[in-house]
Amino acid sequence: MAGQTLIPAGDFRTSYAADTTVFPTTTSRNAMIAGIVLVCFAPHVVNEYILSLLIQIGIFGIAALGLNIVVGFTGQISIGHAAFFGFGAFTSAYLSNRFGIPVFFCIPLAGVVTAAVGLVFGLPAARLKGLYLAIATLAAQYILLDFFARAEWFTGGSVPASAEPFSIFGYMLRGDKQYFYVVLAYVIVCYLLVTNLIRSRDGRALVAVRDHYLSAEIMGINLTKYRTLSFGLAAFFAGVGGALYAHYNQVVSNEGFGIDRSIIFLAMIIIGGLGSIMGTLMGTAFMVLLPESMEWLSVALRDSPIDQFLGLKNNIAFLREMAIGVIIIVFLVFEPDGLAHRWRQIKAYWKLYPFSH
Amino acid sequence: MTEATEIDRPPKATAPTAAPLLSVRNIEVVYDKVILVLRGLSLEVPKGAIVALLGANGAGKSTTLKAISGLLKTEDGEVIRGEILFDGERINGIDPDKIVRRGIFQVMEGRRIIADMTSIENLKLGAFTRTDNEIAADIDMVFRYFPRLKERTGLAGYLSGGEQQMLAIGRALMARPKMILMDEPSMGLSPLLVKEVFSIIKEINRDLGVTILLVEQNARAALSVASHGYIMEQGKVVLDGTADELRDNEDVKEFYLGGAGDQRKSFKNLKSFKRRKRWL
Amino acid sequence: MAYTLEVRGVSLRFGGVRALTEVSFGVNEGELFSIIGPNGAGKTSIVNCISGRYKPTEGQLFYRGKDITGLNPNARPALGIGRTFQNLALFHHMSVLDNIMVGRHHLLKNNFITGSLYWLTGARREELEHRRKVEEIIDFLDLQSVRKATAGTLPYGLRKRVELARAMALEPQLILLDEPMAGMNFEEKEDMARYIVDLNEEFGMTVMMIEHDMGVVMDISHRVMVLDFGRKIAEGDPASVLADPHVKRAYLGEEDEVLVDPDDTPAPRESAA
Amino acid sequence: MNTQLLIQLLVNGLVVGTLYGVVAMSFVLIYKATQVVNFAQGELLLVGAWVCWWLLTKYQVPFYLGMPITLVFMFLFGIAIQIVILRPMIGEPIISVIMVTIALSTVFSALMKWMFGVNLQPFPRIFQTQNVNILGLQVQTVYLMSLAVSVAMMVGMAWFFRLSKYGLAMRATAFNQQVAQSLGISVKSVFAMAWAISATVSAVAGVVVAVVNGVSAGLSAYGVKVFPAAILGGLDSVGGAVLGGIIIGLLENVAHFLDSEYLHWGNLYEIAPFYALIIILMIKPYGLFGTKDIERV
Amino acid sequence: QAPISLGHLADYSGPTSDVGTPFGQGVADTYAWINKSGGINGAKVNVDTVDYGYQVPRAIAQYKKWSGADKVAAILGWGTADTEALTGFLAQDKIPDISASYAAALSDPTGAGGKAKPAPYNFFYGPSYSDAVRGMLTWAAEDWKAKGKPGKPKFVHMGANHPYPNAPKAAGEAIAAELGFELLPPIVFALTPGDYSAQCLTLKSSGANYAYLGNTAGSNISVLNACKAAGVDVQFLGNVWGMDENAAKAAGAAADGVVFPLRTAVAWGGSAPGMTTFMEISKMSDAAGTAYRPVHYVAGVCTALYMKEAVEWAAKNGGATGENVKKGFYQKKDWVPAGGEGICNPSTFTEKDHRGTLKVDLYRMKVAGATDAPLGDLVKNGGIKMEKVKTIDLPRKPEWLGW
Ligand SMILES: Nc1ncnc2c1ncn2[C@@H]1O[C@H](COP(=O)(O)OP(=O)(O)OP(=O)(O)O)[C@@H](O)[C@H]1O
Ligand SMILES: Nc1ncnc2c1ncn2[C@@H]1O[C@H](COP(=O)(O)OP(=O)(O)OP(=O)(O)O)[C@@H](O)[C@H]1O
Ligand SMILES: CC(C)C[C@H](N)C(=O)O
Ligand SMILES: [Mg+2]
Ligand SMILES: [Mg+2]
Repeated sequence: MAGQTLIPAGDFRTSYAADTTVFPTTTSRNAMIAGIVLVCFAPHVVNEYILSLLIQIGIFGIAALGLNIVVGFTGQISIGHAAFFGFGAFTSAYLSNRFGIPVFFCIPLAGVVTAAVGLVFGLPAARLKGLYLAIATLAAQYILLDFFARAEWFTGGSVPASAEPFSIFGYMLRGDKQYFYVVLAYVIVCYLLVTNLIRSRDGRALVAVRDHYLSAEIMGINLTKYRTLSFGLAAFFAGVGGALYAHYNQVVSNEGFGIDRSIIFLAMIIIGGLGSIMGTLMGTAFMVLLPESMEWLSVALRDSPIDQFLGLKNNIAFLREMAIGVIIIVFLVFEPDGLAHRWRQIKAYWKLYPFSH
Repeated sequence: MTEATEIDRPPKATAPTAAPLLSVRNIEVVYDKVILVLRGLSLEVPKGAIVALLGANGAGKSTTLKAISGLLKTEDGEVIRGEILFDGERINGIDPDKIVRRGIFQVMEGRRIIADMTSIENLKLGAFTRTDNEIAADIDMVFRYFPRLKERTGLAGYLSGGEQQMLAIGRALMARPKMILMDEPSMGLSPLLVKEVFSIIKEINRDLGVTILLVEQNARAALSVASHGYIMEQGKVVLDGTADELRDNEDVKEFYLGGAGDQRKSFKNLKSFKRRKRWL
Repeated sequence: MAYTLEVRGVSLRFGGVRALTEVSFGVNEGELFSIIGPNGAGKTSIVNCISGRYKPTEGQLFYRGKDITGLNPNARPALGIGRTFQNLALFHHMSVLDNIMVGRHHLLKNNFITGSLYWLTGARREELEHRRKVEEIIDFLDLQSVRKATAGTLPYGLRKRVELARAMALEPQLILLDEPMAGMNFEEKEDMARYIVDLNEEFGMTVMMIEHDMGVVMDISHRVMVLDFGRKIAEGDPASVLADPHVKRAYLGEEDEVLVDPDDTPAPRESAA
Repeated sequence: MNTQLLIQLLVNGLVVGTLYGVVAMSFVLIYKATQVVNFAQGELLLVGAWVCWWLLTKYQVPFYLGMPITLVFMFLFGIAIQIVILRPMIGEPIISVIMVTIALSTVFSALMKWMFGVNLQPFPRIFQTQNVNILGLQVQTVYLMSLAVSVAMMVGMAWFFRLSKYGLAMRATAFNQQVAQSLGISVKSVFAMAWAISATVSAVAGVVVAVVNGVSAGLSAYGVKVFPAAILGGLDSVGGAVLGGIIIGLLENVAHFLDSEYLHWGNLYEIAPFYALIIILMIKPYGLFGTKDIERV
Repeated sequence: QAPISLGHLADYSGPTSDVGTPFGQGVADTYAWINKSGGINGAKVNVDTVDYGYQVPRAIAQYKKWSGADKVAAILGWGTADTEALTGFLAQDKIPDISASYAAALSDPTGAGGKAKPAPYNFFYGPSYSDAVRGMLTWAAEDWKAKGKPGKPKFVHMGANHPYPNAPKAAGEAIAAELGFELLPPIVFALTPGDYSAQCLTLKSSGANYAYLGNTAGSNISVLNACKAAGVDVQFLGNVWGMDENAAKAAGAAADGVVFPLRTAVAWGGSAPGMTTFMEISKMSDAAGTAYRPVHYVAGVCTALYMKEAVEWAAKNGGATGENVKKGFYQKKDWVPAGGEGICNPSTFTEKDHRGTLKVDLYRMKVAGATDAPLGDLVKNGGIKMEKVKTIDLPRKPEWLGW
C-alpha cells in the first residue's frame, strides 16, 4: 500500500538494468519514440506560424529545463534565469561574429561560457538560502542586464546585435523548417542529458540537498559544491537555449532578457511541475501557447459585439494581459503541483480503473 | 494495494456506555485522491475516558487522529466515506481550527513545536483559543510538570528531542480542551519521564475530566492508563475491548506487550527469522 | 588498546547553555556502545560532534588515531562514519531506493558530466554495481516492498528503517544510531534490535547507539555510558551502570521491576569478524 | 569634493529611503504571516494611489477624507484578494503561491491601465506648503508625513508581532500552517488580516509617491525596488525593513554622487544597490536583522 | 479586388504607451477612413494592428508572422530597438517599414554614410532624432548668445541607456562641441516614471544650461517635476516624443518653457487646408468629433498617409509588393500626401537618402495656471500653448547620413 507505484502488476523486473531504464514501461518508451518520429514530420505538415511556436517551445524548453535543475531539483529559487539565457545568446553571437567560429560550435560553446558565468553568480548559494538567495539572483539579473547594455565590445551596447544564421559545415540552414530540426535535436539531447544526470550520482546529490541539506552533508555531500554546481548546470542549459534563440531570431536584443522573462521561465517550471523533466516541456508549451491563444482570442474579439459593448478598442491588450494572469491563477489554484502531477494522477486513475480508490 | 471493493464490516458495538463523546463511524480515508489508507474504521470514545489506539507502523493510527482533528486536509488527505461525531455533531469536513474551538486538541506525531519561538511563546499559543485570564497560571503548571523547559529560554527549535516532546504535551495542556488526541506522547522520552507523562495523562483525565484518545507504541503503559483499547491493522480495527481484555489476549501479548504476563521478553539471542501473524 | 573512537574532554556551549561539559570516553573496535541519559542531557550533541554537525567548544575527537575535531561533516563518510537521526532526516521526496543510493555518494565516482552521458562513460555500469549492494541492504532490512515508494509518505517506523539502510549504504565502520527504536511497538523493536545486533556481529560495524528503551539497551549493548546535564555520570557494563544509584535517580526513577531482570547479564563480548 | 551636493543627496536618500521602508514593511508583513513574497506589492501601492486620486479628482473629496476612505477601501480590498484568490492556495507549495502573486500583479497592472489609462496623472495639491527646507534641500511635505507614518507603523508592528496574541498567531502560521491550525488558529483569517494590513500600509506609500510624482502605471516599479530593502533588513524584521529601505535610499544617492562626480559610468544609481546587496548578504546571510534558520538534527 | 495587407506595430500597453496610444490611434483611424472612402484604388486595406508592448522579441515574433505565408505589403513600425532589430530582415524579405522611430541609423539606405548598416527598406516621417538635436542645439547656441550670458554654455544628454534615447547621443554631443558647448557627463534615468530627485540635484550642481531629455513623456514628466522641486534652472530640450499636450497637462507648471520639435506644420485644430480631412479621420474613433488630438495623433495620421500613397503608387505600377511600395516612396519631391496639406511637412526620399526632411520646427511649451480641466479646454483657453520658437533648416550634409 505504502509502496504503491504505477508499474503494472505482472511487470516484474529481472535485472537491475531493466529497472533503471529512462521510461518506466516499454509502452511509455514506445509512445515517446513514436511521438518524436511524429514531430519530425511537423515542418511538412503545419504552417509556419505553428512551426515557429514549436521552435519557441523547444528553445525555451531547454532553458526552462536548466531552471528546473536549480529550482526544481536543488530547491533554490532563481529569479535571474533570463539573464543567463541572454548571456548565452550574446556569447554565441559574439563568438560567431568576432571570431568567425561556425555557429554549429558556437552554441555548445556559449553553453559552456554561460555555465562559467553561472558558477560565478552561483557562489552566493554557498552561504545564502531561500528567499535571500532568490533576491541575490534577482540582483544578478539586474547586474547582468546592465552589463549587456554597457559592454559595447561584447553586445554592441544597447542596440540589438545581429547573429549569424545556423550553418553546418558551410551549409547554411535558412528558414524555420530547417532550423526546426536543429532545435529538435538539441531538445532531445538536452532532455536525455538531464534525465541521466538525475538518475546518477551528482543529480541525486542535488535532490538530496534540496530535500534535507543537513543530512545530505552527513552523507558526504559537499553542500557548497552542489549548490553552486546547480547554478552552473542551469546556466549551461540557459546558455544553450539562448544561443539557439539568438541564431533563430538572428537578432539579439537586451530587452528579451529582463526580469519578466525570468518570471516566465519560473512560471513554465511551476506550471509544468517542479522537478519533473517532462513537466518542464509541458509547462513551456503552456506558457508559450497561452499568450498566443489569448492573442488569437483578442483578434477574434476585435470589433465583435463584446468589443462594442465593453468599449475595449485599444484596451484589448489589457484584457489579454488580464486573461493571461487569470488563467495562470486559476490553473495554480486547481493544480498547484503542476501539469506533471495532474498527468501522473490521470495515469494512476486509469491504471486503477474502475477501482479508483 | 488491495481491492477496495471489499464489503464494509459493520462497526462492532463497543461496550455500552452513555453517549460517547466521540464516535467515528465507518470512515474511509484516501491520500492524494488515490491511496486508500483507512478502510471503514469505527471507534468510540466515551466521555471522560482514556481510550488507547494501538497498531503496527503504518496501520493508520496517525491518519485516524488527523481525520478526527481535520488536519488531514493539509496533507492532501480526505475522508471519503463515513462520519465523525463529536458531542453528537458531525465534524468531518470542518476546518481544523474550528474543531479545536469545539474542544478537540491534537498532539501531533513528531512534536511539531514552533521552532522559531521560545517555549513560553509556544505555550501561549497553545492557549490561543482561550479567553480567560488563567493562562499565566497554567504556564506555571506546565513548568511544574516539566521543570526542564523553564531553564531553556532560547528558541524551541534548539531544544533536545525529549524537551520538544515535553513542550508539545505542555501545549496541549494549555489549551484546556474537552478532548486530547495524543499521538505517541512517550516517544523519545526517558523512562523517568515516560512514567511522568502517563501519570500526567491520568491526572488531567481524572482532575480536569479531559477525555483522551491515546495512540501509543508503548502498549504496556498505554493499557495501564486506558479503560478501553482498539487494535488497528491496515486501516481497520481488528480487535477491541477493555484494557484488561486486551492485556489478556495472547496475540496482543505477543506482538505489543513483549511476552506474556509481567515477564519481559528479552531482546537477547534474537532469531534471524520472524514469525508474523496478522489478523488480516 | 587504542580506541576506535575517542572523545577527549569535549565541551559544547550554546550561548549560556552548556550542552556538554568535559565529556571523555572511548569506543572499542567492534563494540556495541550505548549512551543513555535524561532528555536534554547531551546525547544527541555528542553524536553531532562526532558526525561534524557541531564543533566542540573545547576538547578533541579522535577516530582511529586521527584528530577529526574540525573536519568537515561531508568528509566523514569517507573515513567510515555514518549515522541516523533522532528526528527523521530522510530525503522526503525521493524514493526509498534513491535515499539509500545517496548513502553511496562517497563511494561512487561518476560526476555530472559522466553521469549525464550515462551509457557512454561507464556511469551506468557503476550505478548498477552499486545498485546491487543497495539491494543487499534492502533485503537485509526487509524493505523490498517499499523500494520505489516516496520516503515522505512512509509510516514512521518504516522511515526509521530506511534511515538505517541509508546509513548502512555508506559502508561505515562506525555507525551512530540516535534513538533507532523510538515510536515502535514491541514487535518492531524486536526487528530493529535484531538488525542492530546483526550490524554489529555480521557486518562487523562498531555501533554507538542512543536509546531510551532500557530493555533493548541492557540486552544488546556491550557497554553503556550515562550522561546527565552534559556530564558523564557513569560508564561500564549494562548491569553495573543500571545499579548505579545516581543513574537510577536521574534517569530511571524508582526501582522498576519490569526493566530489571535479576538474571540480566551483559552480553558476552564477541570480537567481530 | 562637492560636499553641498553630497549632503543634499544624502538627505534625499533618507527621505526616499523611508518611503522604500514603508513599502518594504508591508512586504515583510505578508511574508511574516504567510512566508509568501508578494510580487504584487507594487500594484497594491498603485491601486491605493489611483483610488485616492480618483476620489480627490472625480469627486472632489478633500484629502483628509479621501485618505481614510482609501485606507478603508484598501483594507477591504486586501481581504477580498485573500478570500478570492489566495485562500484556495492555503497549504499549497509556497512557490506556487508566489507565482500566483506574480500573475496577480499582471492582472492588476493591466486592469489599472485599462481603467485609468496609460498617461501620468498629476495629483491634486494637498498641502499648503509643498516644501520644507532641510539642510538646503527642498523636501516635500508629504515625505515628512510618510516619515511620521512609517515610524508610527514600525513601532506598532514591532509591538504587534512581539507581544500580541495575534502577532504570535501570524508567526505561527508562517512557521507551519498545519501546526497553526492544530492550535486553533484560523489560517484563513490570519492570512486575510495580513493582506489587509499590508494593502493598507502600501496604500499610504502609494499616495505619498503619487503626490510627489503623479500617478501612473510606473509607480508599481516600487514593488521591485523594495526587494533589496526588505532583504537587506532581514525578511522577517519590521524594523529591518525600514532600515533596509533607508540604506537603499542612501546607497542609491551615494552611488549617484560617485557616478556623477567621479566615475561617469551612467547607471550606478539603479545598479549599485544590487551590488551592495550581494556584498552585504555574503557577510550577513540573513540580512541585518533577519532570524537565522534553525539548523538542528 | 484583392485586399492589401499592412502590418502595424503599436505600443498601447508598454512603457511608451503614453505616446503610443495617440500615434497608433492616428494610424488606425486613417486606414479606417481610407477603407470607408473606398480603399486604395478600390482595394480594401487590411491593417493588422498588434500591440507588442514595446518588446523587441514580440515584435520579431510578429514580424515572422507577417513575413510568412500571408505576407504583408508593408509595415508601420514603432520603436527604435525593434525597428533596428528588424532592419536586416526587412531588407532580406523586401518589406518596407515606416516607423515611429526616427533614429538616424534608419535613414541611410545604402550604408554610404559609413555610420550605420544599410537600411534600404526603412522610412520615417519627420526629422531624425539626431537632426532634431542638431536643430535644437543650433537654436540653443543662438539663445545663449542672445541672452548675453558669459562663458560657454553647458550641455547634458539625459535619458535611459536604451537604443531610443541613445540614438542621437553621439551626434548631439558632437554638434554641441562644434557649436562651442561644454559637454557634461550624461545623466541616466529609466524609461518609467519614478523619483528622479537625485538626478536633478546633480543636474543642478553641475550647472548645466541646456539639457536634452531623451525619454518619452512619462518619465520626462517625473524629471521635470523633480527638477522643479529641486529648483533647477535649466533649459530643457525635449525630443519629439518627450513633450506633448498630455505631458504638459500632467507636469503642469514644471513643463513650462520646455523646447521641443514638432513634426507637423500645425497642431490639432490649427489652420491648414488638410485639417478638415484630419477631423474626418478623427471621427473614425470619436464619432462626436469633439476629442482633442495631441501632436502624436496628427503625426500618426501623416505617417499613415505617406504609406497609403506609396502603396497606392505600387498598386498602380505592378502591384502592391514590398519592392514596389518602396519605389512608391521615391516618386515625389517635396511630397505632401493628399489630405495632409498644410499639416504634413514636405518630404523627399531618394534611393540614396531616406532623410525625408531636415527642417526642424521648434516650439516652446507654455503652461499657465492649474491644469485640472480637460485637455481640449486647456488648449482652447490657452492654459496649454505651444509657441513657435524657430525653424531650423539643416544642411543635407552627407557625413550626417545615418548618424
Ligand atoms: N501524506 C501522505 N500521503 C500518502 N500516504 C500517506 C500519507 N501519510 C500517511 N500515508 C500512508 O498512510 C498509511 C498510514 O500511515 P499513518 O501515519 O497513519 O500510520 P501510523 O499507524 O500512524 O504509523 P506509525 O506508527 O509509524 O506512526 C501509511 O501506509 C502511509 O504510507
Ligand atoms: N544548536 C543548539 N543551540 C542551543 N541549544 C542547543 C543546541 N543543540 C542542543 N542544545 C541544547 O543542549 C542540550 C542537549 O541537547 P541534546 O539534543 O544533545 O539532548 P539529548 O540528550 O539528545 O536529549 P533527548 O533525549 O531529549 O533527545 C539541550 O538542552 C538543548 O536544548
Ligand atoms: C515612439 C517612441 C516613443 C519610441 C521611440 N520611437 C523609440 O525609438 O523607441
Ligand atoms: Mg503515526
Ligand atoms: Mg537527542
